[in-house]
Amino acid sequence: MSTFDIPIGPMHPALPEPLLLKLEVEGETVVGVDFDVSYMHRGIEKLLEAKTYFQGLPLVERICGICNAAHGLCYTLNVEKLYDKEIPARAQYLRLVVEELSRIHSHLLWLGVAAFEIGFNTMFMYTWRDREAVMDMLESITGNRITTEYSQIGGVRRDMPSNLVDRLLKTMDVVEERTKYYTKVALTERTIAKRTQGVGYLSPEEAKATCAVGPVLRASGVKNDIRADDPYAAHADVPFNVITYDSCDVFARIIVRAQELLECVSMIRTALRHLPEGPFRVKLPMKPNAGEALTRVEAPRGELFHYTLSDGGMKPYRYKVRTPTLANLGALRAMLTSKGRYVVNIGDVPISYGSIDPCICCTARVYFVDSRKGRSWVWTLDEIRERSRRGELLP
Amino acid sequence: MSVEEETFRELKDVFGDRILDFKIQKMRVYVKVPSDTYREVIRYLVLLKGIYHLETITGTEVKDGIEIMAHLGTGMPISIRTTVSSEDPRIASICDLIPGAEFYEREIHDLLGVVFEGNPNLKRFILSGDWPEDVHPLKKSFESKHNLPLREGFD
Amino acid sequence: MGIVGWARSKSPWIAHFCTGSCNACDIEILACLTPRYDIERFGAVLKGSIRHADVLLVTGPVTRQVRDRLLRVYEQMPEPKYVVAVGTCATSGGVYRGAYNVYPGVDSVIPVTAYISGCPVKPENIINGLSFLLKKIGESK
Amino acid sequence: MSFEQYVVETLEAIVFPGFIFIFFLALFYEWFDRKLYARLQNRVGPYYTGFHGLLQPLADFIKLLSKEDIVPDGVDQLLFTMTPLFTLALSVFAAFLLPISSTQGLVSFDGDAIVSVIILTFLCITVFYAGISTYNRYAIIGAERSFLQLIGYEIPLMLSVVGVVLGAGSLSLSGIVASQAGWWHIASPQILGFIVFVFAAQAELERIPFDLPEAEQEIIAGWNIDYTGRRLAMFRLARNIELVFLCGLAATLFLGGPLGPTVEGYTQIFYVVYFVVKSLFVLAILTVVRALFARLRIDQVVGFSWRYLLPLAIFQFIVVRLML
Repeated sequence: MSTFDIPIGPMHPALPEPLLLKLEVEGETVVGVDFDVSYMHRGIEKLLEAKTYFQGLPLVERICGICNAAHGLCYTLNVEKLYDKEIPARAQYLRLVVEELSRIHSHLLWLGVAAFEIGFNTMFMYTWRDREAVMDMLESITGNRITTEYSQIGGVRRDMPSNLVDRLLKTMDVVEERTKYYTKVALTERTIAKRTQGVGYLSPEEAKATCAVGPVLRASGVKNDIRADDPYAAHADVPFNVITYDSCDVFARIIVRAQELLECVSMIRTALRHLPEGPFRVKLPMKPNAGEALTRVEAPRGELFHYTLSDGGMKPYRYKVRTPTLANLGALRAMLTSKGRYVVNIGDVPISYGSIDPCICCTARVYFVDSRKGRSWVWTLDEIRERSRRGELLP
Repeated sequence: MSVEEETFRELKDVFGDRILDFKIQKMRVYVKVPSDTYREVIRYLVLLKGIYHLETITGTEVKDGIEIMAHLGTGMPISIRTTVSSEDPRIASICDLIPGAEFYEREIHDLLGVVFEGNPNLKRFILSGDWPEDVHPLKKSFESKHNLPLREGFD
Repeated sequence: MGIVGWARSKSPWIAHFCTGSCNACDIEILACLTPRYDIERFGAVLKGSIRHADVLLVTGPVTRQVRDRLLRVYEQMPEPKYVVAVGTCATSGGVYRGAYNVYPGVDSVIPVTAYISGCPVKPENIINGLSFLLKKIGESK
Repeated sequence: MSFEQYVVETLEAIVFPGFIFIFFLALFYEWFDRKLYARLQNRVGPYYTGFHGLLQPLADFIKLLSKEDIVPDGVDQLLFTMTPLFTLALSVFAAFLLPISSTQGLVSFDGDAIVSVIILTFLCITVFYAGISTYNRYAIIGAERSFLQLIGYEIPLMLSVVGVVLGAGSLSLSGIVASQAGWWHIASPQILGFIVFVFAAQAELERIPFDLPEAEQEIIAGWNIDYTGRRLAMFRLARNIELVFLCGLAATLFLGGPLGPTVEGYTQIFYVVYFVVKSLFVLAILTVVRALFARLRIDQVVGFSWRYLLPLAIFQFIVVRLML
């Protein structure tokens, strides 16, 4: 049997979040998975050590293009802990509003790309058209559609005038109504349900063991949300309920993300109603005092972790960032290994891979090792997706 | 006695003087232990206290070696730090206690060269395929300016 | 201009290639397809296979590992081919310039026809850059 | 045959209801399809080439002709060069069968209804050979898929056509058109056959619910992944002409082809107008179907055809049989 190798680069019409998975296969079922994320490594932590704290913010915002408000917020909260100065309440509220807005845009984007992935182009067009309303609001509030850099060290960059507040409330009504429509479509549309139920199963115990985070964990029935457990910014005083769903599969993740959108809308409304007066920014010196700080923020994809060690200088001695998708890799592995009754067909790999909404690196190839026959071959993700359709998976 | 002091008090009773020093911030507990009891403390926290979530493992090159810090817990993270000599950086892996730790350990192995004994596959995780084995970018000695010669284009 | 120049400038088929970018520019390129910006008005269609494409949109600084693939993709494209470096990262390495693992921009690996800067590049910029490129394609024949 | 009749016949074959007319009709249909699809998705669609993007398909065609023609090595030379020609020739021949400017097509003989369906199967075979010849992993998968899909929709397509032939009592398209003078087939229980025909046409043309051989997200471009330049232009033109043919065939079988109330002197013009309007109506249905559904998996496609299309076609066949 000749090895079956496809040297195809990371080209993909849809938005690929490529990741080299090495699957161990026994015949049809997948028994082991390994990952290679080396394609995306840009050496950000090394760069951060060469920049001062204030210069580091633009770089941190560009770690992930979709959930950058979360990265910026986590970075500023982290550095402010070194100063231990009081940050005005208005700034905390405005940070919360922009963070929730970027969560809405990220979840809407994911709904569109998931539909695009299964060939449902019309839903992709509709969700992304409605997302434009949110992008306009982000642009008018922060000045840029995506890399907003709205939260600065010491507060926020701009104040939010009252006319923007009214426009934002109007946009929220539109988003709420459209999200209800999309949730109804996701629930009733037979083809979506047919392609996602029972696929990518992750039991609550496994989710906990592999330290999964965010919607993936909450879709397995585990109630864990940093905004509730360890509230930051203004989350302590803006009530919201943590959405969980217990069917532990790709379908549950769709529902969790759709209903989280509604939570974001209600949070933004309450935050805007109680927006406190006062300054929106405090001037902080260039050099923070020595020490270390650790902050966690609930990014759209899960719990984001920043840690810094400062020796009193302008530049951080060490800055560690752990993105949520890296944590979900373990969960993806648990999803893809078949255990006893729950058998993972190679065909389920692409759908469950898409369901953790990965956002890291560049090669969608899967490296097969058939432990029994000692053969190995490489297929791209699209190849598996297609072969799974055809039901014939072994060369 | 806030929650932080309480948890630290429990750790202190169990491990006594093996806890070298500690630091308590709002909702945060840092505990420094020698490298051989690092795994014991984590096993105690995971098995007896039922803490299942490992945030991440941070590796930093400090004056007297490489400091490994594991952050555990969901609501209030407890950080267990230990230092390892930089000539022969070896430490016990915690993969069997928490399966999720494998990627973090492999990342530190790539970037700082720390060997985690017991990690199931301590292969290359984050650096690119043709990166030389012994060069670890996060070490202070590694200057990011004169980095490895990038192959020139249009060859 | 000629009939061939007119045809080439009126139907630029696009292929998109992400070489280590932070995905902000990628989703802005995808946003161009959606109803509000809709580059299909110019006849631009996002093609999957690189053989069908005329314009290659490259986003992101070329990381060390992805460099060979970018070269291979460039060689597979049929002539006349145009490469557009989308975003500041593709133009000059952007925020990641000087990192130990990143090439400073796409033109250090393959010849680039047009640069669209911006971090992330707004859909309006992409359409603006595209229209300049189309004018250039039309006249070049 | 006298000389000028010979000239008229060649002119008819080349210009009027022949190749040139079919060529521009095919481009118009592609424009109509893209525009309606974009409109359904709240988009504008091609706009700046010609009036409202009318010349967009022409621009695509000419651009593709002027592109470099890559023949990847390790490709089966014969098949790689011949399949585009076969596909184009087949679809043009099929288009000649349609009664456009008169109640009978350019090429009209007894039994051409069955021949038209056989040509559809040949087109599927050329797609298979196009995919196989490039030895590209994705192209091979695309080719296998087109065959698997063929198994699914082939029998229902045949049955729906046979139902119409039974209803009209004649094997030739002109006979079928004549039988619909008073009463279009769509009004009778033949409408079940129309529904089956529409879905089978969508599968034959490999469009969204059944576009597995060219699924962009899954196998990047399916069987035509390695074709560039002239070959790709020919494939796309053949695909468009096939679109004209299938819509025309649906119009002829179920909607009475070129028939309709006509003014005395200009019957031919009215024939053409009715034919185009009716086939555009069928095209609109195909585009709406394309915009509404997500892509089915291959096992679902075959399942759908055997579980729904086939019983419907058989039921329609029985009903027509009883009505005779």
